[in-house]
Amino acid sequence: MAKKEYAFYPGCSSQKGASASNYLVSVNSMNKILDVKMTEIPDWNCCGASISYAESGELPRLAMNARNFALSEQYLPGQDIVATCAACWLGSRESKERLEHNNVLLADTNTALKEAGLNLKVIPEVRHMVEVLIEDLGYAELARHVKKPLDGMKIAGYVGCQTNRPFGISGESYENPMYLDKLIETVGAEATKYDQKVTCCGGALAFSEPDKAQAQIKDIIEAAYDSGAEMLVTPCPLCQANTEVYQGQINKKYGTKFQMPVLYYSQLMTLAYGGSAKDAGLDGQVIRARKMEEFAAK
Amino acid sequence: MTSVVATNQTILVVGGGIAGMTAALEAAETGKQVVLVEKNPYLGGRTVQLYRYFPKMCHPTCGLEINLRRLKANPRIQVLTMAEVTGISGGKGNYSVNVKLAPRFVNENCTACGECNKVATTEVADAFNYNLGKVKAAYLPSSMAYPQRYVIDPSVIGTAEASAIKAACKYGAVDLDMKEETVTLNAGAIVWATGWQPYDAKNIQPYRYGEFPNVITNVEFERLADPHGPTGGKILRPSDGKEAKNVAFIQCAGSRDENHLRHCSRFCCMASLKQTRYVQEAFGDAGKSTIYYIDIRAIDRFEDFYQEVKANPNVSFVKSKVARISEDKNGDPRLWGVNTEGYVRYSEPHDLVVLAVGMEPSVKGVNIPAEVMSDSSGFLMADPVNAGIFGAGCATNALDVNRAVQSATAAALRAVQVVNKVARAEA
Amino acid sequence: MAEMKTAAYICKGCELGARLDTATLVKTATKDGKMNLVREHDFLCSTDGVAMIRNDIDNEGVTHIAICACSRRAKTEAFNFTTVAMSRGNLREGVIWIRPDTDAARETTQEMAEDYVRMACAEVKAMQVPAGNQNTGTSKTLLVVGGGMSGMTAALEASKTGYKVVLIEKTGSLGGMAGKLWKRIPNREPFKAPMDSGVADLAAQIDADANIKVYLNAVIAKTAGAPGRFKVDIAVESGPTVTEDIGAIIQATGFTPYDMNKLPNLGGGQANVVDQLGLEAMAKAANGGPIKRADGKEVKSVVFVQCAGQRDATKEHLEYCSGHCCATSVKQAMYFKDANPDVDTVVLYTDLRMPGNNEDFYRAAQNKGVIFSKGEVSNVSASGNGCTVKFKDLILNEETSADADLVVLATGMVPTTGPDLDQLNEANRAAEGGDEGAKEQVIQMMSKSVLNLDYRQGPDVPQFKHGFNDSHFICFPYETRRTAIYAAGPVRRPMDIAQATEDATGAAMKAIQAMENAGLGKAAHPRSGDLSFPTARLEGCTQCKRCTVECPFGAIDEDERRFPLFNESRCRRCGTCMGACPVRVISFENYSVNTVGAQIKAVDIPDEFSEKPRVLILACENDAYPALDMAGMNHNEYDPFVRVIPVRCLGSVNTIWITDALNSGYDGVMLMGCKHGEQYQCHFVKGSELGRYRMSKIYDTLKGMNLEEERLMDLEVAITDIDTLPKKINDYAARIVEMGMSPFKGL
Amino acid sequence: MSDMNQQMTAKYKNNFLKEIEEQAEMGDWVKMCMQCGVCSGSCPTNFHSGWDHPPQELFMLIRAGKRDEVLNSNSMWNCVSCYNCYVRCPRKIPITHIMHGIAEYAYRIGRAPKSQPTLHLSQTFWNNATKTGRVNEVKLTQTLYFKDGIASGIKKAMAMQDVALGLVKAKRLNPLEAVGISHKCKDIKGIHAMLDKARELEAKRKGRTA
Repeated sequence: MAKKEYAFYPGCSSQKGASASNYLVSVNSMNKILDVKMTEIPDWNCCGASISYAESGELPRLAMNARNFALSEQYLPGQDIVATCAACWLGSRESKERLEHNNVLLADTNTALKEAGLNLKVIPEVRHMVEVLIEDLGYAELARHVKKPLDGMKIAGYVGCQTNRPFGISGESYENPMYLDKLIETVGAEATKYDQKVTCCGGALAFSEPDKAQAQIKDIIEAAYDSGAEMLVTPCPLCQANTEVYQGQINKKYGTKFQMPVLYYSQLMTLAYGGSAKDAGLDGQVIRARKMEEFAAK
Repeated sequence: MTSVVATNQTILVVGGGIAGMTAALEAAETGKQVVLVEKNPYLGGRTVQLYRYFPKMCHPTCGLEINLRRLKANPRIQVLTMAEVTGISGGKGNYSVNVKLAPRFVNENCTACGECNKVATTEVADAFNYNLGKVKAAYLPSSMAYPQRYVIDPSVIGTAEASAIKAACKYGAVDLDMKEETVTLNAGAIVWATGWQPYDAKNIQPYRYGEFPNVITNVEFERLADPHGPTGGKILRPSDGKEAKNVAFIQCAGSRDENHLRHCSRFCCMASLKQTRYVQEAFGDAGKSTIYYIDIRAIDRFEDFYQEVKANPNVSFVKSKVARISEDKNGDPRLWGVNTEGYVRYSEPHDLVVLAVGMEPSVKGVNIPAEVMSDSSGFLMADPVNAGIFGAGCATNALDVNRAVQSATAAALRAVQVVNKVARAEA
Repeated sequence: MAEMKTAAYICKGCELGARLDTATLVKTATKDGKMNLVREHDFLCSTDGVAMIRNDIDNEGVTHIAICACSRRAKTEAFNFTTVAMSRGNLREGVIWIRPDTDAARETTQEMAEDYVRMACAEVKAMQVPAGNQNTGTSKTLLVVGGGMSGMTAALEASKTGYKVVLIEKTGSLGGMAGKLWKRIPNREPFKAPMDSGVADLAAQIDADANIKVYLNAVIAKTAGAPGRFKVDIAVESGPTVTEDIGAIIQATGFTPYDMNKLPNLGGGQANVVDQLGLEAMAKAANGGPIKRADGKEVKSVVFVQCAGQRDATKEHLEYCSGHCCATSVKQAMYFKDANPDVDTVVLYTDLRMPGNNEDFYRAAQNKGVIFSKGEVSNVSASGNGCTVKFKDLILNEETSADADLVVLATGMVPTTGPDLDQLNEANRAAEGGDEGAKEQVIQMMSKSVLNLDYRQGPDVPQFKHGFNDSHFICFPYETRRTAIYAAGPVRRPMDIAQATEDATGAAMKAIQAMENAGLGKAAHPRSGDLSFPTARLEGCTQCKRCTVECPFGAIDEDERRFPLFNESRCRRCGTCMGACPVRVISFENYSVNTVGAQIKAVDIPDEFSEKPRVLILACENDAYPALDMAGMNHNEYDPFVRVIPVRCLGSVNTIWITDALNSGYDGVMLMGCKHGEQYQCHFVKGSELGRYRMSKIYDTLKGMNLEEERLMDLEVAITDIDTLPKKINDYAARIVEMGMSPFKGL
Repeated sequence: MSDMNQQMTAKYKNNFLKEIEEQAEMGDWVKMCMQCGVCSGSCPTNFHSGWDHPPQELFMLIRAGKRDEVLNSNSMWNCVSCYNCYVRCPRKIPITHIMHGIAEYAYRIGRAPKSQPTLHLSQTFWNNATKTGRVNEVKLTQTLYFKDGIASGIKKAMAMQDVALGLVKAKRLNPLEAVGISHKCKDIKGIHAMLDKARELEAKRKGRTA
């Protein structure tokens, strides 16, 4: 396979010491094994996420994303931008669409960019890490590298919203996307069937309206347990954080006994590819994934 | 080789559903030569797969019987079944048409005595029942099938079973060497009456058709209710054969939706209203129906029917496009949504969900000449300039049976106008 | 015509040979059937078998053939001998397929077969090949009544097909309602804006068309005759009455809007409240500019009230929906928006009904800023310099109101049909009884007549639901109860212009077909092409008028001597007259009191000790007989003691058949006919109803004969009763056995 | 801005609809709604605790001219950006964005409900993110918890303690960020200039004072 290079947009949460730092660790290990080269976009900035809508307004948010595009094109011309965070991916892709379909917005955005000494001509493709794995490498290639299949493990693939709607992974359905299940099976584990696969984790409301968000999280974890899953796997930092870190509070509120580890697909793959617990960033779990740690130790 | 007598004064009718049969009969009964081409082994199209018609609750085969009698009595119509038009050349007043004939493996000697069926062992999907059941590989599609002639499924050709089937026929009606053939025929005018197909409900993701066994379509429900259907007319749900006494009907399943069919399919509201009667018929007051709708389109005197159903305490109406369906542990489909009349949230389990899927014109995959125009939904539009090919029935618009026949009668005249012109020119 | 030579053919195919003693059947046909020629064949429908029959006809002079093989519904292509009289003895679907193949059953099965052979022989001997209508009209001119969209379309389409047309319009110009429109609902892509009505263009085409003769300010004074030979008197305002020879008629007399003055609570009659037609006038006056009210004020806000006086469950106003009004209001809202986007336009509806691609038209209106609200309007009242519309917003679930400079009421379509015939007949009866008020009423009703038909049964086409001249048949929208007279457009059913155009074209097709077939003496639907027609031996007629009254198609008048006067080309060959005739003087060449009577007599009636009852079944050939046939195809067994005779319609059943049967020792008689009543399924409209009515009279006769009422059983049968019918037959047979044998055997 | 609030709207007239079309992101789609309700039924928060007005009802209110009811509503603030409504809408209306757009507009003209938690989060997040170009999660959390003053802040912080601690243990919450040692963009100046310009242009386009 000809080595393909990508402009990497890690996003705020993936940074060292941030809430998804373990995601980044595992992605790096995974890509090393898969020989995927990603170069961080110099001086990238926050995408604004969906939640900033009230304060940001439209143009400022577009400008933020446009800045990343411009930087990417300037320093890594011709490369697709790859985001690991669902929100970053969605924010950027949405901005790309709007700018490409609205000349007024594009013109205004460029006027604003000028203030930062930048200019936007071409907008690069914006893709999620998962797209690169599925479309550029393919399941066969991903399977090829499996050294230690995760035999007998039962995992619920939790897709959530923003890698799935409104854009989604091409060829997948909004209501029952299969790509995550396929990834799970590619590394030898069993993807359990449950009906909360694409239920929202509450997103930003986890902060502002914890009760509403936690009610949704409860449904998700419960369904995952009912399906016989031992852990959850997601492609999205916010989904990961929300479904993992609030389990304690939910247990208090609802008297449940949730203790379900929530991992990233990249952690699974790193482990199946023979990576160590450290490579997979297992030390970054709030709810320890003991079974995985043991597996890694084997 | 099948021989067809046709000239540039012949009218070719493509599609042997009620629209096509009507166009053919009206033209022939006005003294015109007609060739009627149908892709199924039998005539009647989708109407014969319906249990009852709205609003009279009468049976489609009743009208079919009359039309078949008209057909049998009329020497001017030649019928080609298992036939599809593959190409048209020439122009108004002088078309040359290629018709591909699939082998039936049974010739006109067939007396429909059924001996072949007795020895057949293989079972194949029963297309007549939307594959809800199975039939033997030597079968008569239905008791009303015309031509009244058995069909042998290609899947058994070349097997010992086929030889057994051949041996069982005392009349040399089974011809295993039949091959696909293409005949070219002449026509002055063409009536295009290829009808419609139910929109593929699999595309409507939130309703999980194909994943949840108890989510079915309105056309399938017709077969469930029909005493001659796969369940002998018992309304049993697919997952566990339980009687479906609490049935939900979801309107605009695919219609009026820019993600699917942009047009309104017109017939689905009346079809669902009618189908609530099936539920009532089967279970009396124990049968409950709920119709989830955006607008009830019971146009003109059909309103009477709507009012009757509305007055039935066992039928309820919810103004809501159902957001999604989930499945309870006992197999009940659960409907989620909001009744927009005053914002009432619901999460309602039902025994069975019937998706009122819409109408898609069946004009795909057929080589119709460029001069035929179609609208944004794919329905054929009259072409004022080159008109020598005329749409009829549901190939031209989302129509109910009554209006499809009306449209076909009009199409017949347009075709007659063309061949009369040819005749005058040649006289 | 050559002398009669009869032949019977016994088929041995399809197991007939194995299940039946065909040699005996041959004897039966020869001895009892008295056929001149009797042949067996192993496979009668084969090329060889058919050739054999053909040869007998061509070279042996055979004129009458009885085919004893499968059902008359099977193998019709093979057994297609149009030059001779033919009967079909149904030994397959009617005998071996409905009986078990057991030793026990063999005897009764054989008896059944023998009877059917006898019956086929008896029937064919009583038949003749129809000679064709002697009294055919030859006019191929189409009369179109009404010069609106439907009428103009019908006229032009007929002319394009090569026929002459007479078009009469009661006003001074062509165009009708469509002519009053500013623009029409689009009928082709893109469905986004109102388009030109095209009326002017059609009118111009008609003026330029030499085939079309137009009478303006004209009405029909009288329509006499029959298809192919109508004589129509046309009264032209301030001119002499003209008479035209006409072949067929299309009634396209359209509609009038429901009178909004009947809707005071919706502001009907108030200033600043108009109906849709009223708004069209305002739009025409505005000619694309801002629309102004009667008082000259430019309309800045307008509310459209849908279903005004329609879909009325209280039945005080119109019960039906007129179909076009939603799209029409959308169109009219666009009039405002296109002229000035700042005009506030609100459409208040309960169900927005815009089928097909009208959905796009709806979207386009929303895109132009038309506000749609699901609301139930309770009241429209004058307020300030405009109106206040009180309504319940069903989405926001609250009583509310909206102010507007103008309110448009979407009132419905009222068809322009003539008087309702039933009411008229009632009034006539009362008038004959000397009721002065009734006489007045009759005159008043007759003044409304559109066609002024000189028919025994009244001046216009019978009306269907809600006063429309529609067909009751879903499969046959152009079914008409007055042969060769077709309704088209909103007079037939509420519809918009697009549908009316289609409808008129279809009606033209049917009318042209009717003229052609009238010329050939052929029947119209449903017995299309039937050449037989009824004749009456007037010397036997008692002038009881039953035939003239009962004919569902008004085919029979009375001549000056008060004898029935048959108008064959109006006749649909159902035989209701034949069934009605108490003295049995009416018959068809191939269907008569004899063709059926002979079959009844031909059946062998075992004596009362045989424990072999006989039950006669008279089955309607349209639904009941096919149902029995399919029961056979599915091998659903039924009682061997029944003998089935198909009839054209229950209406053609003459009571003599029943009394004869019972007199000659049948133990029971079953009548199988189509559903009657409001949701009737009878293909001859009233046939099954009349038949049943007559039968109800027989019960007295039964009493007179000391027979139980159950000896006569009337069964309503649908074509789908394939599985249930055999059971019903068996139950009845069992009941007969309980009752015991008829005392009339062997008398 | 104040003039915006003086707006008088009449029932079932276009003026409020027009206002939304001009001022709210994607507001020109509101008129296309056909009241099927698929959006309302698709909203996850809607099924855990009802909204005052689900999207389709909000759109009807706008068309009915109920300005106060719409702008003062907390409904838009319930949106979790899950895009279920967006992908299911039969009219392809970008409902999620309209929710955000209406919320943003209500906030701009001072109509947002007092101390709307999600609004506060939105403000905090954006200011936090744009201050250095990247999000400082600790500061973000702190600001959020202490928005209602120390007392309740501590209570919330205590309530969330286990959560925070868990993250810290997992090295996914870096206390050092609190004292400013955190990720930031190099060209912060440029970013701020860019954003000022963007705000100015947007205000101009919408006829508002930035």
